[in-house]
Amino acid sequence: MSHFARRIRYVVKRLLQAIPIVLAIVILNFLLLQLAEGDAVDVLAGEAGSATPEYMAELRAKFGLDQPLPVQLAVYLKNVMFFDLGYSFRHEMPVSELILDRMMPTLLLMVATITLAVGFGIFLGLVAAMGLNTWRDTAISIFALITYATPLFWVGLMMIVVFSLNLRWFPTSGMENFAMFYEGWDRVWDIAHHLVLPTITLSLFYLALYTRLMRASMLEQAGQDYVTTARAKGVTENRIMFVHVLRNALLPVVTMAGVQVGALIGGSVIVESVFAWPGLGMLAFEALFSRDLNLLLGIFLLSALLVVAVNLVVDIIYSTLDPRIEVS
Amino acid sequence: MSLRNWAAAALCTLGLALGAVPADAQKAGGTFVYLVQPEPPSLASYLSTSGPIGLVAPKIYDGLFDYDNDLNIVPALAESYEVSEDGKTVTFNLRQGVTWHDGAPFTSADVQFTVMSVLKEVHPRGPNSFREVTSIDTPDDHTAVFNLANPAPYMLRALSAYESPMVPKHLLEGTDIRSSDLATSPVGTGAYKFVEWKKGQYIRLDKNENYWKPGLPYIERIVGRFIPDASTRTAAMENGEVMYGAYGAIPNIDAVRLRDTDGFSVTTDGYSMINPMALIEFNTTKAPFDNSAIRKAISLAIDREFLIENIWFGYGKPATSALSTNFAPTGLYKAGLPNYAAKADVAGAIAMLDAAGITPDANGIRATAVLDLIPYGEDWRRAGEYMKQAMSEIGISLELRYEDVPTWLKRIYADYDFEMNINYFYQLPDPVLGVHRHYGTDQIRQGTHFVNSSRYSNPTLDALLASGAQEASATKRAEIYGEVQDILAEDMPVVNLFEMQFLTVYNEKLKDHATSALGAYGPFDRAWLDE
Amino acid sequence: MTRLLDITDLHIALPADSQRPYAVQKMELHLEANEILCVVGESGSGKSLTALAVMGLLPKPHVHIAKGSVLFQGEDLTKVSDDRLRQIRGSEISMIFQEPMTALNPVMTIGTQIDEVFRFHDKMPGKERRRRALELLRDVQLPDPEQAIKAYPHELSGGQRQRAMIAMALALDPKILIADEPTTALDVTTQAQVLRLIKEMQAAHGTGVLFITHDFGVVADIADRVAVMQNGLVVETGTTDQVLRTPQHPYTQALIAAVPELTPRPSRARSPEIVMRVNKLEKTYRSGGGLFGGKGRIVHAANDVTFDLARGETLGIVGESGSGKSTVARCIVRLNDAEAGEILLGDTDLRPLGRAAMRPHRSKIQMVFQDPFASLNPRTRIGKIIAQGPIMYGASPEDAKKRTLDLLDIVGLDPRSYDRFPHEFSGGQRQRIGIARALALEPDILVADEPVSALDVSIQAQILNLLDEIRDRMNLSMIFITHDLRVAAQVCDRIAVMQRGEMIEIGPTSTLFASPKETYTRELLAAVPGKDWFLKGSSAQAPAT
Amino acid sequence: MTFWKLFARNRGAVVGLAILILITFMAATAGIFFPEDPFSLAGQSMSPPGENGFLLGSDSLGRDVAAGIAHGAKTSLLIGLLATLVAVCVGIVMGALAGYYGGIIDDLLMRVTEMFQTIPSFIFAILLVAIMKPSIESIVIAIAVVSWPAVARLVRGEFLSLRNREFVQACHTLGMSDIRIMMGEILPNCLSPVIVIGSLMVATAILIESGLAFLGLGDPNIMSWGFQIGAGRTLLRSAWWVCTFPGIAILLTVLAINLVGEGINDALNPRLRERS
Repeated sequence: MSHFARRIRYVVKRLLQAIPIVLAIVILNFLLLQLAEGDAVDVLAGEAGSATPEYMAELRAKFGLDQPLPVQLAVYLKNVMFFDLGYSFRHEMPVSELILDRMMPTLLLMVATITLAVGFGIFLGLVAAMGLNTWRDTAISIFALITYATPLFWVGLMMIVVFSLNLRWFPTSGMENFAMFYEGWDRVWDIAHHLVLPTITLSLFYLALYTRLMRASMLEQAGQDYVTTARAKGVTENRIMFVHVLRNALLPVVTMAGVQVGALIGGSVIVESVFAWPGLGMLAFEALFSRDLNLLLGIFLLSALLVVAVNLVVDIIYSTLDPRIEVS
Repeated sequence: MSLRNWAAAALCTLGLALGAVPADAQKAGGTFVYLVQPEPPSLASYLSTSGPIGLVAPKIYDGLFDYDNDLNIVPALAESYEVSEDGKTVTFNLRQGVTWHDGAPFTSADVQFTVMSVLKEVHPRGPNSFREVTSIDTPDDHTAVFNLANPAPYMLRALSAYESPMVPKHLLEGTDIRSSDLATSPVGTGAYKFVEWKKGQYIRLDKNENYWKPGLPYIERIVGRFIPDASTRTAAMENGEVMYGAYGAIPNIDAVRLRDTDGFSVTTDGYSMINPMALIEFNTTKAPFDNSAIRKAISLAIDREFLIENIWFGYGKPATSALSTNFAPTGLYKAGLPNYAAKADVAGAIAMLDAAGITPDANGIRATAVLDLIPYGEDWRRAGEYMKQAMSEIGISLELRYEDVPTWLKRIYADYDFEMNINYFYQLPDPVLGVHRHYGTDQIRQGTHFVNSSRYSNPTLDALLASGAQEASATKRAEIYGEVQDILAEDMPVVNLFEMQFLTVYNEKLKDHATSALGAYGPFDRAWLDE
Repeated sequence: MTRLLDITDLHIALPADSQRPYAVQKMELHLEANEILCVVGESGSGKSLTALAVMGLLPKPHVHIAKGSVLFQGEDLTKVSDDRLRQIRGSEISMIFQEPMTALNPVMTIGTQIDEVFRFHDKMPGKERRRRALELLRDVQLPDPEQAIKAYPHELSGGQRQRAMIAMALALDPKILIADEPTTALDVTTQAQVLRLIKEMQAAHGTGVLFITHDFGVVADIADRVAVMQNGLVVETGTTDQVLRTPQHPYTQALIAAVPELTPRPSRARSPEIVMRVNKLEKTYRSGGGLFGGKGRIVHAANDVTFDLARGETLGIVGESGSGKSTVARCIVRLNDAEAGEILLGDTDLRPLGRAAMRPHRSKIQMVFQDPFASLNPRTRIGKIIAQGPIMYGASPEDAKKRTLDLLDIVGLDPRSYDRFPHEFSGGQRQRIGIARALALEPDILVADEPVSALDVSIQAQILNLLDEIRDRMNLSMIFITHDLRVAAQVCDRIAVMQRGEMIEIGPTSTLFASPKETYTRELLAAVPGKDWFLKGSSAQAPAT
Repeated sequence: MTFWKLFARNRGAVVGLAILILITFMAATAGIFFPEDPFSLAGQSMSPPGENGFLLGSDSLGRDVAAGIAHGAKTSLLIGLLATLVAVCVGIVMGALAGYYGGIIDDLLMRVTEMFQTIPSFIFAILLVAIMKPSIESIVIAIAVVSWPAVARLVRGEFLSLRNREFVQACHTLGMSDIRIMMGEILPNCLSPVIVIGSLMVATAILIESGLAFLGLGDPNIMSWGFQIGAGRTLLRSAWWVCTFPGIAILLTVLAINLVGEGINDALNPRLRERS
């Protein structure tokens, strides 16, 4: 079997393996949400101001909320099998449309954050490890710890106060300038401009993790036998650090980045809220409080798939970084 | 003043309003970005009175009337109206040449359909506002005749674009009105046309070039933005990214700060149709709150000024009756009632409790209860925390409960599983519309939100409310409601806390936005940007 | 003429909180071109640090040269700049290590790693470098150099990796090759090949080799001169013949005496009582596969293994790594479940027994493990480690304690050990504790899985003696798993040879040694390091006991 | 070298421990220094620090921020510790069973663990608190539910490597029961990484609590730092002290716990890899 075919087979296998997990997540959350008091109709009626019990019963029938629980679940699962995520009770739109709409901003924020956190974390970890126990090392450690320990929303609000209000470098919130509705490259630039503050805020939290991981990993790898071998060969210290050690030290960082993706979708609720970033986290948050069952389940389902996909990508990256790992 | 005369006076005002020509200073064009908080579930203002819908929909739909800041009727889709001698027939003369955004003409059939098939059927308050309407005749395309079972003077206050939007018959007839696409892509006759709704980000409306008011609107485009975090909303306002925020979009504390900042202003205008009142509901069917003495004692022990000063930062008026002082001009409000303390009267409250035999136990506790907090913002949590402290002064030990919206709604209005609940109600321009629902026995409707969840029932009061609703004479009405207020002050089924004053914070570049009694729920057709 | 390498008065300082101030003290050593100098010593003697000191690779700042000089062709390596040191390393002096798996960068191809040596010392075009690398790989007799150059370390076998390491070390034809226990991690047949390779390469290039080892067999095979180290001091130097035949220093004498003989022990009469019969034992391992996976690779770890064990005898099972010898041992003590066959203890077949059914039989078969550091729970006191077995089988705590103290005495440990933790003991002592634990349940059969291979040679002899003694005293039968034929010769009455899961030959030790039937057995015997020397030397040297 | 000596070599860890002791002391003595209910309306509202007798100022209702921080320390530490304890216990059980038995049990338990790791954790915590209604218990449970998978994975890994250690096999040959081997032999040997990850989890739990409170999901009856921040966040621009001081309290605590965790890490196992 060719290398490529093996990869494909591996990907398919992993996706198949993910199915039970994703289904279990859906069922678990479905059941959990049944424990919650009130339903989407309560919220809609409450918001509308006033509604008769008859009207509410009618709405429940329309949403299928009057069916017995197992039937509701079975219907939902059946629909999911056919890639139909159902209708959002609240938004009166297909769930898939709503989610896809929010997918781009979420991915944008996620990728930017991971890139920044991992990239900068690797850099800082490297600098710290190379200057072990010097002031640089200490300064980086303290910086990393403080960024981790400062509550996210506080950082976010301070960013807005400093960079938007005082310095006027960046807009306070949103993903685009809604007064202008730019198009083409102007729009790309505009979105990038809006992306800066939320990305920095969110990545500051994760930065600490990668910095410390990278530092520890570098130190551990620097003590390995192959480093002695390389020295014994007369290889320069720079090459030892940047070629031999770095590549091995990256492995746990890559693994961690994969693990983080799941947390990132949910972890960005606060940042999305502070910066009015139209991501999935906020959508899920609102869906939960409006008991928009279909929408919430859809988000869980999709983010689970996203995590699975990202983990797959991480595995493939990992296997190219580490020849010992066979993708099979 | 007889009804007819009153109508004539109204007609006169109509003429004046029509004659008003835009002054030269007004500039056309520009994009106006304002805060819509929270994101509305839909734009179906004919289905829901949800606040955020009100911020957007009246700019798309028109009503038969608009109202100026003194609640005078201003003609909109109806150019004039006449009320018959017996008050049972109201004839509206509709404006000619008005078209829907899709080009179809607006006719009396639309009015008939809207009121009879939509508002009376699916609107939350419509069945109440139009309950006396038995049929609508359409002798021609521009005349709509409302036939009433009884006189309904309050109906004429409920014809704004926010309260009773006129919707297109040709798009709704024959469909399931509750699941029509119109909810997310509205078509109206208003100043602005719906263009796009990006979920989680904004709603965009563009100028209606064929608007029936010549030369209006000035603004080219309106964008309603959704920003979930209050502090960020303030920052966006300061940064000039948004220019207008109403209904508490900017927290009072920040509004107070912005009020003193160059380029920003704060107004309490534009809420007279809403007339909101903060209050505490009790479960009057269960101990300890089945005893009116404890309810009155609580009312006495609350420092209403403290609440207003420290939580709402000075915006609000201590409640002095079950009716808001905003009803004073119509004579319905009665002053000087007992049991409404502006400053806490702890001694009085304790004396009242002692007299009623509600005495403290060894720990000084007279009663314990759970206080539910309305999940509509931080201010209400602060109010709850204050209540807990204030009540401990008179030996009532409170535990606070804060649940999310659906849980809370179900607990209060479906399960009646509560003891004490902080809430606020819109009293609206007439007590029949906003106050009756709180106290009437017929308003004990399990499963219906924002009605009589205290389950207070008093036949005397019911009779008074019924006659008050139909009484045409202003003086008689005032008498009836005076009695109502006396009874409520004595029984105190609900402790009214204070008359809320919502704030609108705006960038001073925005001009002429507060031309309507509806304020933020208004059409914004005459607003312009001085840039 | 200046010497190739001249070490004078070398002191290597250890960190302040170490057991002794200097790892190496007052060292005087020299190496000539075209000679192999073996530095022999037990663990902790300072031999490896000496090698690192020459390379300038001491883990500074904790460990550093305190005093003395290391002259390489007259140039003091302790004084030259880092840059100069780097120049010398890899081109003039190069080094190979014990564990080629960890000594090679796992994420770089062999080719790249060899290439680095050229790149950092010589300016030559890429093509030329590649050609040279291929040539080197051919020189070290790696099969298919074209493949090997693209391979990652994990894709090669242990011996191949070490060959690649040698290729790398010899790339620039260095004047000195330092080899730090280069064959210790290898199987005995591979070890013989690698030793031969080093010797050939050394001869061909006239290299001076500083060869560090703990194994006198290897010394005998390869060394021109020998230096013996003990606790950081060089206690004796001389030619191989001198040192091995007429050791002067008592330590050297003791060490040589402790080297196990390849001469089989005198045979004893075999008891007619058979305590255990193993019949057609089968065990396979599957790798890969899983819930959705296809079929994985299948390895026969035990294939049709049949033998019996008489009372009081010691059966050796000998083989190289992967031969299945440990699997058989573990199946017998039921740590692994065999798939087919019989394990008859008396009349009971242990193989199909479930956990509960097995329990009463557990005490009959006990095991001694290889790694004295891993086999004792670091968080449990010695007393408990030994006593918990009897207590589980119903002994009262007092009886168990008494028995434990007895056992400590039997295995030669102080009774005060009872309340101590494992880390307070040396490797040999721990192995004694392990034996005491196994004996606590008064087993009939003791399975010892490589019990001495992690120990220094002098300790090895003591433990082997102890096992012998206990077997006789308690009339135990013993299954002794080892890779080392010399050890097997010392303790085993009979020996079974395993290869790829099959027991290819079994017989009395003396018979097997004198006339091995199978080729593989002959190869194994031939590969024993120092065999020739020790066989011919055995007459001159008194037996170790 | 003793644990303490090793620990004390890390200067940051000693500083962290000192801060932590101080905070614990503050929590323990809150009732002495601030005998009043921290919710009590103690005086002039919105007093800046140092004015009107408020050391760290007062909030919009005139509550003493300093009293809130002192009393809130108790809650925040309690939530951190309890949530961690629950998570660690669940994680140990799951990880131990999976790592020890391997095979189908491992597969099954690890799928469950994976499932919990695949759900966006913060959203899940919000969901749990919303369903169970905001209270100390529900917050503790929610944090524990989203935190245990990390422990389970760690413990599983340790068990996987330890179960084939010779001392464990020796116990098998003695016929020791599985429970005893797991709890008595293996577990004590993998406690050090669990302690390290646990210490960091306490810090994370405190952060999650404050995040939940920010979103309005705190217990309204109990003073905690999260509560103070939630209550003060809209005042940030007008009365910075109301939520900044509790924020600093959180920062210091989390920082201290992390430093101590690193110190424990260094002391217990100098070469322990970072895990999560």
